[in-house]
Amino acid sequence: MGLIFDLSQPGRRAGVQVPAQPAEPPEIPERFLRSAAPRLLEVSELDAVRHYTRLSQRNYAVDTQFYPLGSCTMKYNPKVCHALATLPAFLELHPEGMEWGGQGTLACLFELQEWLQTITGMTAVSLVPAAGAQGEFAGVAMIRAYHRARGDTARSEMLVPDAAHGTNPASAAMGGFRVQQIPTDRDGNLDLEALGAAVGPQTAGLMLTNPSTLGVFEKHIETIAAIVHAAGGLMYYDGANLNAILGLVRPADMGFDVIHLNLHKTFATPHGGGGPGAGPVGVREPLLPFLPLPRVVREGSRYRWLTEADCPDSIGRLLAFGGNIGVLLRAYVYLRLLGKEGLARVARYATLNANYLQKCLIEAGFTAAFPQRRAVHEFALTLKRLRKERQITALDVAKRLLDHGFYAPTVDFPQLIPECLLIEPTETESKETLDRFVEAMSAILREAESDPATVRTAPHSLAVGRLDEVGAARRLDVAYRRESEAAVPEPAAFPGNQ
Amino acid sequence: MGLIFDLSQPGRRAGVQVPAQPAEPPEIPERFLRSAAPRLLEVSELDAVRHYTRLSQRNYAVDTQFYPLGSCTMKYNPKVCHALATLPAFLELHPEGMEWGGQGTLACLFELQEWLQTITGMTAVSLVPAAGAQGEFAGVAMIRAYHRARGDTARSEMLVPDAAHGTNPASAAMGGFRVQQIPTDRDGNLDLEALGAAVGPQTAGLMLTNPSTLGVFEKHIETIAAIVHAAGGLMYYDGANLNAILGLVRPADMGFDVIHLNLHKTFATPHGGGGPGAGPVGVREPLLPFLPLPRVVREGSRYRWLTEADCPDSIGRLLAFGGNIGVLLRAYVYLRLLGKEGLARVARYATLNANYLQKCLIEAGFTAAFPQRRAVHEFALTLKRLRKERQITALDVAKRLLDHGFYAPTVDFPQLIPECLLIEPTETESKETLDRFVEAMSAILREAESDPATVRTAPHSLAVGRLDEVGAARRLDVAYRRESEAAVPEPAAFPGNQ
Amino acid sequence: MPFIPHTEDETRAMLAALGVATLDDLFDEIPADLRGGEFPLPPGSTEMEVAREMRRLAGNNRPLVCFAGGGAYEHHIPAAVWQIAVRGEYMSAYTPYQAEASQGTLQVLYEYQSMLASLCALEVSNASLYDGASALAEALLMAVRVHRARAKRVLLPRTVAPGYRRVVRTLLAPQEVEILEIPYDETQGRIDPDRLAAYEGQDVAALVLPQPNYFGQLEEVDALTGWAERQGVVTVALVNPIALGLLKPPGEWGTRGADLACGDGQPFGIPLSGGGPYFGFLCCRREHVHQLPGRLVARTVDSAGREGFVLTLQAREQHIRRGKATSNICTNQGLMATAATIHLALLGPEGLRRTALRCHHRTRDLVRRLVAVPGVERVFEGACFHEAVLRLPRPPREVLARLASRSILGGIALGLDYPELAEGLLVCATELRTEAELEAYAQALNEILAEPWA
Amino acid sequence: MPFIPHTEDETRAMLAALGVATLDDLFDEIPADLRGGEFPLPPGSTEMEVAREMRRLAGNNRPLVCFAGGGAYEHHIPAAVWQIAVRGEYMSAYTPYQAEASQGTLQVLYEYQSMLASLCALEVSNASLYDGASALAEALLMAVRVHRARAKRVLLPRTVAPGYRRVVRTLLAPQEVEILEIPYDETQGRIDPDRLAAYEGQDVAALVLPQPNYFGQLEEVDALTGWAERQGVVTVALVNPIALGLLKPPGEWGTRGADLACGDGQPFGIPLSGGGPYFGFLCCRREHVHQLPGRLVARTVDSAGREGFVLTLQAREQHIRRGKATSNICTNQGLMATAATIHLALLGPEGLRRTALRCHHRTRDLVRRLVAVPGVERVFEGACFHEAVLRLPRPPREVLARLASRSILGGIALGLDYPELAEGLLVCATELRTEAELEAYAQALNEILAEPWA
Ligand SMILES: Cc1ncc(COP(=O)(O)O)c(C=O)c1O
Ligand SMILES: Cc1ncc(COP(=O)(O)O)c(C=O)c1O
Repeated sequence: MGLIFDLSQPGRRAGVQVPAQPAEPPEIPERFLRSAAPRLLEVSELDAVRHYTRLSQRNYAVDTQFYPLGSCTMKYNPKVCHALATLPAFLELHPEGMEWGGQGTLACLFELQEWLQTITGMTAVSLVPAAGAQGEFAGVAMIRAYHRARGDTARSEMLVPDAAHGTNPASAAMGGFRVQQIPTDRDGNLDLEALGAAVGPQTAGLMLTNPSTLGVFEKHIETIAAIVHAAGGLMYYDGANLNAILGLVRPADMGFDVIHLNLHKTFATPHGGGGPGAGPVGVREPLLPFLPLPRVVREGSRYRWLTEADCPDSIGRLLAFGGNIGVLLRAYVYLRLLGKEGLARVARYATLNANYLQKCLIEAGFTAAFPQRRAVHEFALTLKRLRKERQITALDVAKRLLDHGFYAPTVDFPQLIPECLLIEPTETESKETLDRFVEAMSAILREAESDPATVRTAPHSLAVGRLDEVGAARRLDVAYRRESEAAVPEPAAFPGNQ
Repeated sequence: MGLIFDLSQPGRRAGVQVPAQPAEPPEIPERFLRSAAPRLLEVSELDAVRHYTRLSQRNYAVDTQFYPLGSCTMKYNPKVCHALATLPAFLELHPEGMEWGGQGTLACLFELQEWLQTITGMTAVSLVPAAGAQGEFAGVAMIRAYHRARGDTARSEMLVPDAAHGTNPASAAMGGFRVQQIPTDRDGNLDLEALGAAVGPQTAGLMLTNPSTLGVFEKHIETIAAIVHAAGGLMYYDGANLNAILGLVRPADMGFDVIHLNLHKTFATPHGGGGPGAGPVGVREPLLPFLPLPRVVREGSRYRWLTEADCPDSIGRLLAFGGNIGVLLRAYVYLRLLGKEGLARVARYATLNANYLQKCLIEAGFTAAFPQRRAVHEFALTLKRLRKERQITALDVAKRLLDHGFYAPTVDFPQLIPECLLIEPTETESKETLDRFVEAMSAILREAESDPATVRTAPHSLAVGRLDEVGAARRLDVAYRRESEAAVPEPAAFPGNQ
Repeated sequence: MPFIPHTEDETRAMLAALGVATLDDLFDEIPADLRGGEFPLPPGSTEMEVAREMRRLAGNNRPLVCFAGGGAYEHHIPAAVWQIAVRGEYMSAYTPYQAEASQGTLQVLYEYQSMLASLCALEVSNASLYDGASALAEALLMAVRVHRARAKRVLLPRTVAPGYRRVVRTLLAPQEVEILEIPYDETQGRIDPDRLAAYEGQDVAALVLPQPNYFGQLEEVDALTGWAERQGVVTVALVNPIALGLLKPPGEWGTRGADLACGDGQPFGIPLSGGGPYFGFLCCRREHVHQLPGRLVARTVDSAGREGFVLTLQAREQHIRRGKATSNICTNQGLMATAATIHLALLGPEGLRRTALRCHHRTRDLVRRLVAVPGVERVFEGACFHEAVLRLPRPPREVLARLASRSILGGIALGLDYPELAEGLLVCATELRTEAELEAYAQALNEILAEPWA
Repeated sequence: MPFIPHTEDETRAMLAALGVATLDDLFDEIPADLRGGEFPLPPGSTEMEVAREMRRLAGNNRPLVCFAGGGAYEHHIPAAVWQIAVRGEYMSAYTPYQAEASQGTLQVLYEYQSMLASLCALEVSNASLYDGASALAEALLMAVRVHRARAKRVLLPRTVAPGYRRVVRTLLAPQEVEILEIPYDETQGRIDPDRLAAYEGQDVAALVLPQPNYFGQLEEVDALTGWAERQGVVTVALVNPIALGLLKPPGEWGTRGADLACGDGQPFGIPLSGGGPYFGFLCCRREHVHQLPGRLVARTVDSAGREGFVLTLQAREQHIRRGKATSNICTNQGLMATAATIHLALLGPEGLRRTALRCHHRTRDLVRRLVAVPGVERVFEGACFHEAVLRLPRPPREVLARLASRSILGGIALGLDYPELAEGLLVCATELRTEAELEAYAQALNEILAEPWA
């Protein structure tokens, strides 16, 4: 498919979108003005509709394919959450008019705060972070603020498992910490000895995902929390994997002091091809003063945003306004649908699906990274044997899956598992879909024997074949530039066209 | 792709759509009740969403492809018409509550009636017919009622050109008339001599499309109207081709007494893969009493439906309620966008596109059915030479066009043109698209020489190849039946699933 | 230029290619005296301006809590239904003439046909008609065609919706089919099967059986169908599709089942919209398929044996058979059928059954509350589905107007169509109505009836 | 079970395959004392019930005619934008890690990058950040990284939105970047270029230039950029993207152009939504691309030479570089960027220019009407774009409250953030506001100011 720019013609317009030619010039001195119209594209409304409709068909998505992308919880995004979160009364609301015009929205946000507190066992929640990583930043910033408030300025180091998601160390670094990596033991648990050796007066805290990114539950979580706390550090919970224990285990009960959640994972808000998400943070009592702003409070029957005046010790603001409210409303609707009894069901069936799928794939001849462990809501395969014997990588298998009509699992993460496929089916997929996936994986395994080159060069049935990433970075074409930049012509008198 | 039924599992449910199990049985005697649950399908919400989303991708449509389907005016359906016609206030309105709750809707419908009167030059319009064919029925029924009201019961015959759309004779027959076919002359005009010979005291009227279905303007329209009127017959206008003369010529000025319009053609309402459409009818003064009900009147600042009490001579009702209101609102929005000055522009550019495309295709080696005539908003090619020399039919070329990413023109209609392709580009397509279409047609012409078998067996690049229509009619599988009809199981106590 | 992509340069180039100077030159075959009329519409507006104006007009509609049925019912519509149905690929496609490039629409319609046929317990469903009323008229015309003697007389009970009976009259009149109206039993509000004896040997082609009928009452469909079977009369079932979640399907009525079943599909996911677009359905036995009006989709295979779908038996239709077709219908209500298909897939049999049951119970509760209002009573005895007729001590139209000013649409006044029920009000409560809304209605009615009346 | 497809038979079969008896057995590795907390949420509801409840809550919001800007603007959004952007294929896809199965999202983002870069007259745009404020903070961190001496001091004028300055402080604090606030000229409401001399030789890495600034006033960007160029200070342009339809783009400021340009993309097709989701954009010169935070899409070819798109320079990002990445950002605001791309395609350069001009004129008209109200006057001289600061004779917060009770959102009170502007009100009128609405505002203000005040 061509680019939208290829459809552009000087003077073409989506007529009804263009206001009438203004009668007067701007009351702005020449020096502030553009000398030429911006070099955008000029297309008709049908051009744009057709182009972007057809482009969309070039995506795999949850709405069209099984999407077992590990660590991403690509569950069904209920259509009703979208429909209700986009009621006009929610959309047509200026952030500066919330106090007078937004009581309905604020009521939803307040209740969502409360529910997330309940679910996590935390004392208070701020909904503002725009995604998981921003939640992490807020979390580490709060840890920093907490230690400083106690006058303890020596705690400059953040502990992060080697299996952690990349955002964890990146957020710690943005939060001004040195990152100390803690190794994983052969059962997929944190190496307790290494942890014991690493903690000290310099330790600000430990960032942990549990269940971990390796697809297992960190068994020694209580011991770990005790070690970190004893050293004066705080426990940070990366909630990306909450789906595995939703409604069963509260992060607070595991000893965590600060958490973030990924509403665009556990709470079924759509990922949008890369966001927007929402990464609310929660804290225990001692960190409450530091929560990022704004938060919603109820005062009598009215709601309002808390500001700097209410919370002078807050780490401050992360966004200009109150967060990704549209995403938060979707999560709110989702929780209303699930209700109390629906929470644990999510965890149970997500776990059932993952364990069943792992079991079937092992029987089909694949190697689990931690066969000795119960899988949680996801599990890791290691394809190192395939790599060794057939020079077929995890990436090759992933690409070949695309030909079978499945999106691929997460590839090569966590990095410490060689040739890793991290597979997360989620609770919204049926047994039949899992069985079909097993069939496809088995077929690829057979093909690796019979015709390895086909696997190595996959995909073969999509609009494009394997794309050249190295060349992309070398040539670096990241923006279209027109060969000759045609100027916008002046409107002229024209035959038959009043 | 499998059928949705293949995804069904007894006991599976789209949970949030199913109300809680009612506590009480129905207060209905046993003999009225079903003995078993209906044998529908049982799928999850994700199953349904994924199935119908993916199925949609198997359609060509205006939003994704050029759709030059002659006689169907497949122009761009503005998204805003959809958005505004589906404002909740328009949707949440019971037909029996219109008087109190529907003043806004009625105001739109009233103004649409007025505008369609203006556009067609008719005295009054009823918006009620659900599609063109229902409009035709209403039209012929009014003609019947008109003659009877004058005490003239001898007029039992309706004249219809041989090139007419199939609905014309079918509607005439449903309206209780004998159909008398009038031949076309070699220039694509109605054979005046034959017409003169056919009219008489038995003539109820003549049904005519102008521009005709042959893609030319009926030059002798004034003479024709004079002949029919002189014989005491009425002139019926099939408005399916109004796009060609919108804002330029009013059907009333051509001598028509009764008309229908196809809002799902000229007025850009979406065709929906087969409807709903809207086929308003308009009449001149003498036929006003017979218009179908209901119509909207304004009384002071309020609007109401006219009923039998107001219009005792009406031919009556065609639908239970007031018509395809959602479609009518879309057309109303479209007309507001176009405005006075936009009407003729539609006709001018639709005509420009058709003439340009015909010209280019003739230059590419195709044969126009009426090369001596100006094309209107559409034109006919005849592929009889290809048929004779290469055994390639119009249908083969149409199917091969699908492989080039274009929907096909209308095939084998009008039937009197051998191996006909009726091509209607509409005004919303760009010159570039037309040029690409010419390239594809030229490529097919070359391929007809170099590799005729490939053309004859097209399409080759779609999800299915040429489908067996004869076998379909012979085997006649028009409804899925389950091999074994599994009963819906009773809910049972279940481990871990509170 | 709204929706026209041509740049001035392109227009010039195209005109040049055609050898003409102006766009108007392209209309030189049109007699000059026909051109140049005036078209005094308002000037065109931008999308922004039209959106503002339409929001203003929409604001002139007033939301009313709906207790009206009578052929159009307010039901829950899952959000997924229309988010999918409005996808451009469904919405902006034509009737699927080129099957290979229309498999989406065709397969949906095949699935639709399967679901509707299965619900009615008949073998065949067409791919939709305009609405329930026109579907009934088409069914009766079809009944005349399939009747062994092609008798031109049909029995139309007065318990069929008045609006439907009017449409039947309009559409059957030109074909000179005689319509005999059957009275109803004044206590039961339904056809008395014993009274049908009067029509025996009367050269009758068809008997219409509404279930539930317009009054919400249940007809003795087994006995009635049995009578029709014995008389060789074609039984045309007119059914509410939601009710089929609970009630015996037409294919199981009597001993052989009804011959045809039709109705309005609006309750399956279609918004009220002031009356349309809805869609009609029509099901029949396999043996009558060649007389079926409307589109029909069949499953078949392609040259490589892959499964696919096509329009079939087109020789029934106007574009092939012209004046001899089974109907003049061409464009039908395809997108509505698409929405209904998705709706049914989401509801499933259990969802449908429970929805039907909820409507039934809600209406029972409503009637209980309303008859507790002094002077209000139920008119008919016997079982009803989700509508019922009440007698009011004040003129129903006037009561409705007063209820409307309290934002309640209280039902449908029956007096205009049934002079003998001048005090009659037809009420309905679907699964959407809450206890609080029922209570509010009862209270409002109580107050209104207690007001001074001129 | 909401959204869980398992039938009881299937669950049993799956448990059997795993050799466990119950679902809870699957959690046997979790210490028992951690399990079994209470989760006192309300019980689950059906879609129908939740829809009713959400409509009630939405009804607690109150529509106000919007004259507020300050970083979020109510503009016309073509209906096509969101009808396409919400298609399941865009909405329910993840970040496009598997490029071959994500060409839709990737190509849209490439087109987005192209449009934004072209608008800013810079060479590179990333694929979105969270919002304008965090984009500014990221831009400043990037500026420090690209500054030749990696100086840890940045100049942040007080004419930058207070909310943005707060976010900058939050995000820069841990990195110990010092923020120097530059005062504004009290007559002109903009930075006085002559006053910058004070910062020369101060080890400054970056200068932020808002255009228009928070007060709506236009900064002397050429002179200011010129100063930064001479000082080797990185210029960070903070721009309103609608204004770019009219105003000189950052890439053309001064002699070399600004180095970085950022801002909030909300005005491009994103609904106000009470404050989010919006999206941030960040553009830079080619030479600085390796320091750019966030996703970046490149055009490339596949094995057969067909054009395609991939995420590129991922070594800048957290999932590769971890603690050494240019930012921690992972999920961004992709769907918003998708909507903005469609929006821009529909607007085109002329639509953008005229929209900008309309906003400019509307605000001028608004100011004219409001300063005609006794006691109201404009605070600053000089050109503004589509916002302006007025001085009110009564406390602005109280005036706003009274306007709100007349369904008008009259602007933003400046006193909290600018104590010296305690009487200041920031007003804005976009192309959506009508003459009648301007008039209604003026009249309401007139009446309110004439009311008795405590
Ligand atoms: C374990 C884990 N932590 C953190 C994140 C970051 O979340 P986000 O992408 O919302 O910033 C992710 C996302 O992939 C993750 O999987
Ligand atoms: C010339 C002509 N007349 C009538 C019709 C019938 O219109 P409808 O399909 O809306 O019933 C059509 C539709 O294709 C047509 O092209």
